Amino acid sequence: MSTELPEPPSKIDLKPGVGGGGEIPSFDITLRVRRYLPEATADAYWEDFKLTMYGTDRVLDALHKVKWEQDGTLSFRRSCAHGVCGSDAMRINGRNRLACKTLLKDLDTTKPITVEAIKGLPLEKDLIVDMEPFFQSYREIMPFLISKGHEPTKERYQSAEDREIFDDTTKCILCAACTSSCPVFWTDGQYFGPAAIVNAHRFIFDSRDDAGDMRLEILNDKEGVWRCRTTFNCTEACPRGIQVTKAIAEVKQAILARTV
Amino acid sequence: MSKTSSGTLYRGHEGMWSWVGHRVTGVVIFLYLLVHVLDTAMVRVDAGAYDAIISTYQTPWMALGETGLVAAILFHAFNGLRLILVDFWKQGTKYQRQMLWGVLILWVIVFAGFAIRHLSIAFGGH
Amino acid sequence: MQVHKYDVVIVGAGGAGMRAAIESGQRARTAVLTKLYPTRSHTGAAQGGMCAALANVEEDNWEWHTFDTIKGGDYLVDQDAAEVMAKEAIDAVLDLEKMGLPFNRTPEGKIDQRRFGGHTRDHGKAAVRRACYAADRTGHMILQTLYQNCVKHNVEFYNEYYVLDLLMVEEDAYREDGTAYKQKRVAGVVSYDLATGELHVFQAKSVIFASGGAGKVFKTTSNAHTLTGDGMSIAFRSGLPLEDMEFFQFHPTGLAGLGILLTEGARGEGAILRNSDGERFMERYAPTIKDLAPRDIVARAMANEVREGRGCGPNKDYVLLDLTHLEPEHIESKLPDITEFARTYLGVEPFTDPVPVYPTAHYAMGGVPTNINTEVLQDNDTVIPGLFAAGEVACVSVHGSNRLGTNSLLDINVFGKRAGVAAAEYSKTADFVELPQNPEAFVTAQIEGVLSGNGTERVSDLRSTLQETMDANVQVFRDERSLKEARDVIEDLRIRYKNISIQDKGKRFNLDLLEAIELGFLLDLAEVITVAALHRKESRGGHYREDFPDRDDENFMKHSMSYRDADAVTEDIKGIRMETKPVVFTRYQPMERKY
Amino acid sequence: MSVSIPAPRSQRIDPKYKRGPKSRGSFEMLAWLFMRLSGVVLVILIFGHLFSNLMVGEGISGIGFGFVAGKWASPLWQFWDLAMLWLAMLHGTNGVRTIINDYAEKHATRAWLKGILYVATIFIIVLGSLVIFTFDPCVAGSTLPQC
Ligand SMILES: Cc1cc2nc3c(=O)[nH]c(=O)nc-3n(C[C@H](O)[C@H](O)[C@H](O)COP(=O)(O)OP(=O)(O)OC[C@H]3O[C@@H](n4cnc5c(N)ncnc54)[C@H](O)[C@@H]3O)c2cc1C
Ligand code: HEM
Ligand code: SF4
Ligand code: F3S
Ligand code: FES
Repeated sequence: MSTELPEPPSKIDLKPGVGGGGEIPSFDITLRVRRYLPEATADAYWEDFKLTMYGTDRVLDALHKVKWEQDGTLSFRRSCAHGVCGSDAMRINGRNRLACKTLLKDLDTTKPITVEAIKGLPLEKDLIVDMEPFFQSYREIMPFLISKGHEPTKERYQSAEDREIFDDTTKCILCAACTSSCPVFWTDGQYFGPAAIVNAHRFIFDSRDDAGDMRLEILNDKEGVWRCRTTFNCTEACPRGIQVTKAIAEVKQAILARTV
Repeated sequence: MSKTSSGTLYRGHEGMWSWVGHRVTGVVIFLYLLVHVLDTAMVRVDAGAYDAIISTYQTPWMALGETGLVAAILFHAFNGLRLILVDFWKQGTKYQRQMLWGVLILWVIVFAGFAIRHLSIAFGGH
Repeated sequence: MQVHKYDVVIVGAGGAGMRAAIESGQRARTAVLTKLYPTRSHTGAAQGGMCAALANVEEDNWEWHTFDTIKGGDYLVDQDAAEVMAKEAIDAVLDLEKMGLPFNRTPEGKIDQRRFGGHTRDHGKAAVRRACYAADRTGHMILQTLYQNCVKHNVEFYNEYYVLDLLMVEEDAYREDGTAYKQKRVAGVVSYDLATGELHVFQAKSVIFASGGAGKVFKTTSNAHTLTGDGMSIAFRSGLPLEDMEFFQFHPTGLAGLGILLTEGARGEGAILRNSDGERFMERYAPTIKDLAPRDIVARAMANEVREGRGCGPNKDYVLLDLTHLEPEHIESKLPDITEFARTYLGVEPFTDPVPVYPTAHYAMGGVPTNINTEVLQDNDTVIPGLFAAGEVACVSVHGSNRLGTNSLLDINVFGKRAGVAAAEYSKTADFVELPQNPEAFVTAQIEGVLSGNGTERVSDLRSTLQETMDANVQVFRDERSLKEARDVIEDLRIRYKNISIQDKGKRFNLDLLEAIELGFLLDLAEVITVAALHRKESRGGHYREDFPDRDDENFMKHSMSYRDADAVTEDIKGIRMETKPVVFTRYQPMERKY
Repeated sequence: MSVSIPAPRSQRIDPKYKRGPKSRGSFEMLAWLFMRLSGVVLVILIFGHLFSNLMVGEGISGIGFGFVAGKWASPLWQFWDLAMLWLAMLHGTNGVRTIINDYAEKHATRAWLKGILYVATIFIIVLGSLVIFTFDPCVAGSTLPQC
């Protein structure tokens, strides 16, 4: 419950120039996109686009500009445009990012900005990959609350501390930036992958859930948590700032604790 | 998967490169270990033969190789300890990067100590 | 082309669609068709909360909630629907909790609640804590929780299937008084598989539309790129009316220039609005609840400040949302995401600096008319058997002329559930309606038309012209001149739309093609919105006519119903017929709306 | 009425990603745990080994048949080297097994590579153990005084 705050003053003096603003600088960039048009060519190739962009533009804006003004065949997924839907994970300058959350001004605009599809999932077209294997792994860890016993008539109680334990992993938007940055996942695609483990973690550590054991058993598989080699690519790629490797470590500990 | 999906190399951070290093050093050490057990087994066959083989280790070129091997073992060992901390220490994942720098510093110091002593023996001769 | 047969087909996998799917999937063979992966739906962007009179932290009851909803909607709310929603809100929240939604908790471990605009205790006495929330990610948690439960119940999803047409047949029928009319019946939908470019016809006994909003009619919007009003437009093209389309909500606090939303929950937690003089100007517009007044009032106040020269920034075109007097830990725990948005997208640190904000197009109050059982109406009271709608696409009307914050997440849960149950029950009693000959013919022609078009117009040019026009003329302030201008531009765009060409002619993931089709939907809706706005010569809720600044209950206390009708002319636009529908009153008579 | 196709494309999983049957037991967990436990022990064993062989006395130049014989005269060093042999071999073998699992995608390739690996491992461990246990300072060519 939030505490009662004193009324803020009716009038304050604003600092000069408050709220940013001023002229938005513009600059030229080269966007180097890895194209793949399965109906036209057998292989992927790089294509450069020259664009004039503004200081507040994101990589997604640059892609839109290409699609809307230069080449309508350029294909990519996107929806919310502010980093909450998970549609547009891609490899930007060699690292997994959300295009809508990566500001151009934060990249080195003197060099071409490379954009390519995320790695390790079947490529469909340009920046679009087949997400089904990814979601399949997610579905396999039973990502839903399972509780035994009587349903309470009102809500189940949960202390704020218990709620806090799994807070981090509830933030996942299933963008696949983590799983497709994992060197182990790239190898044969059999590894459950960090995203599935993150979502298992979300339930394993939820005090209201009773099926943690089953999920631990699933992840104790040869393709489960033990394949993680703690390379931290996932943690660094996660656009929601989830401590993915930490969550994986906690799941490993939980499996150990339950057997030993 | 089709070859079309390959593109640039993934630009991982420290964590990924340390893993590459750990993996490569692990394999190198393993291969060396196979050979090392075989050559040591010569002590069971013939003392002269063993000495002959060992003397090849004492040539400057082998000494350099030996130094490289020790470098690999030192890195693998220190980084291995870091990985163990990442896995078992609560704050491990938070400080993994700092620990990697620690590993590298320790590695440089210990390796320098070793290299000076070892190479001076190997090249210094009797 | 392939044909699939299901008892129930749900169009859209946002909050409303998946809530329906959970119910219907357990009762009947159900398929969910969605143009996005379910977890990409825009419900996930909702931040602030979902209201229910749980009374977990303060005295509260569902009647107060009903009153607030009705008053917030400026009395254009159907009061029976509002009662249903406020009453069922409590179970809706508890259902979600039982499904696993991780709400924030009170120290006793109950679901925590916070303040939100327009929600008051005892008919307007003071702001009340009614919004249940999970930090500022309530929508994210709802969407994830619902998807998780769909996985649990093995709901069949068809992801990246764009529904482009609704299949209906008409039968002769007679009313009780003996008059003849055409009764529509639903047969199924036609969808386009993005991955392969193939058409799939889904034959179904029941169809639920849950395809969300239409924010992309405007340029500055909190809505996703994919919210192009497909469902509303498809219904309209199929001869169904659209209700109350002139009412579009502009959310006060969008990041200036970008439209990305900063939840009203921020003001619920104590943030306030200031103009360039540093003045807390809402004290002048709504002395009692100030910054927590309903959205239409706050948005208008902000626009007014800017108009009168008290805006901030180099162009004096925005005001400031001030959180600096709040404790950083408090902000971090209650509003982590929106502070990150301010940092990422504007480079402003909300702990120390106020954030530039301006109203952003947010929510369509209008939509496909339904009754409280979510059955779609083909006119004021004739139900179309088997056709249901819920969520932002529908207009039950619980939001009237202005939706209260948190009532939409509630709407999608309450009416989504009702739709799921009703559709499944209906499918048990009904037979399949025979598909028309060549059911896909219309869509095939539409696609062929776009693919073979070799005109000179670019889809993106038309779209941005449309969006800019709507922003300039049909936004917070409207008058006859601006609306007529918008109308003329839209007419012109309609002509130019016939002359488009696209570059991608392929079958796989042809988003170029779909953007063209979506533009067609947007043009339809922009036209309906503008005509309906011209037609309503009063100001009420989200619709503010400067030339008619007062509410006019005498002439306009009724819903507007827009029909597509080739022979009609309304406000000089051919093809649209405007009718009205009475508002349902149960217990609250219209009063002046003061806060 | 046209055909109805129950499984549309959007629910098809690329066969490459289909997981085989679930593995039973906790072998992978034990292997993981073993890597860490053996790692800690190996640090001591290997550092001790390297130190005594390469650092003290004459270092590498001092190593010869006599040096080995001298060392293995002590049961401590015998045990030390035996433990090191076993742990390092098992640790390394398991490590290489992981690597094979990662990069050899075809089932047959995997089986072959792992087969070779295990044979080599068993051979080396057996050989090494025999050498340590049956070490005879007076083998042919020995110039040690006690022979
Ligand atoms: C930024 C933001 C914040 C908000 N915050 C709040 C809040 O705090 N509280 C509150 O109560 N409300 C809030 N709202 C409003 C509320 O989130 C939405 O009104 C509500 O989520 C709409 O849900 P829906 O299920 O109707 O549609 P959506 O969630 O938009 O889902 C639409 C679905 O339909 C599918 N679809 C669309 N067209 C087609 C087609 N042609 N074929 C197939 N599928 C299609 C899409 O794929 C998607 O799955 C907010 C809205 C926004 C934009
Ligand atoms: C000196 C002490 C050693 C320590 C502390 C150590 C530690 C570790 C640890 C913790 C791992 C697991 C890494 C992971 O799961 O990601 C590992 C892997 C490995 N180790 Fe060692 N190790 C040591 C010595 C050796 C030796 C002597 C060999 C060779 C015989 C070796 C070969 C390997 C191999 C091949 C791997 C697998 C690498 C991979 O999967 O990427 N290690 N080591
Ligand atoms: S854990 Fe992070 S990177 Fe992975 S899917 Fe979830 S949000 Fe994306
Ligand atoms: S990238 Fe992969 S190896 Fe582990 S730490 Fe992350 S899952
Ligand atoms: S478009 Fe939604 S996350 Fe980027």
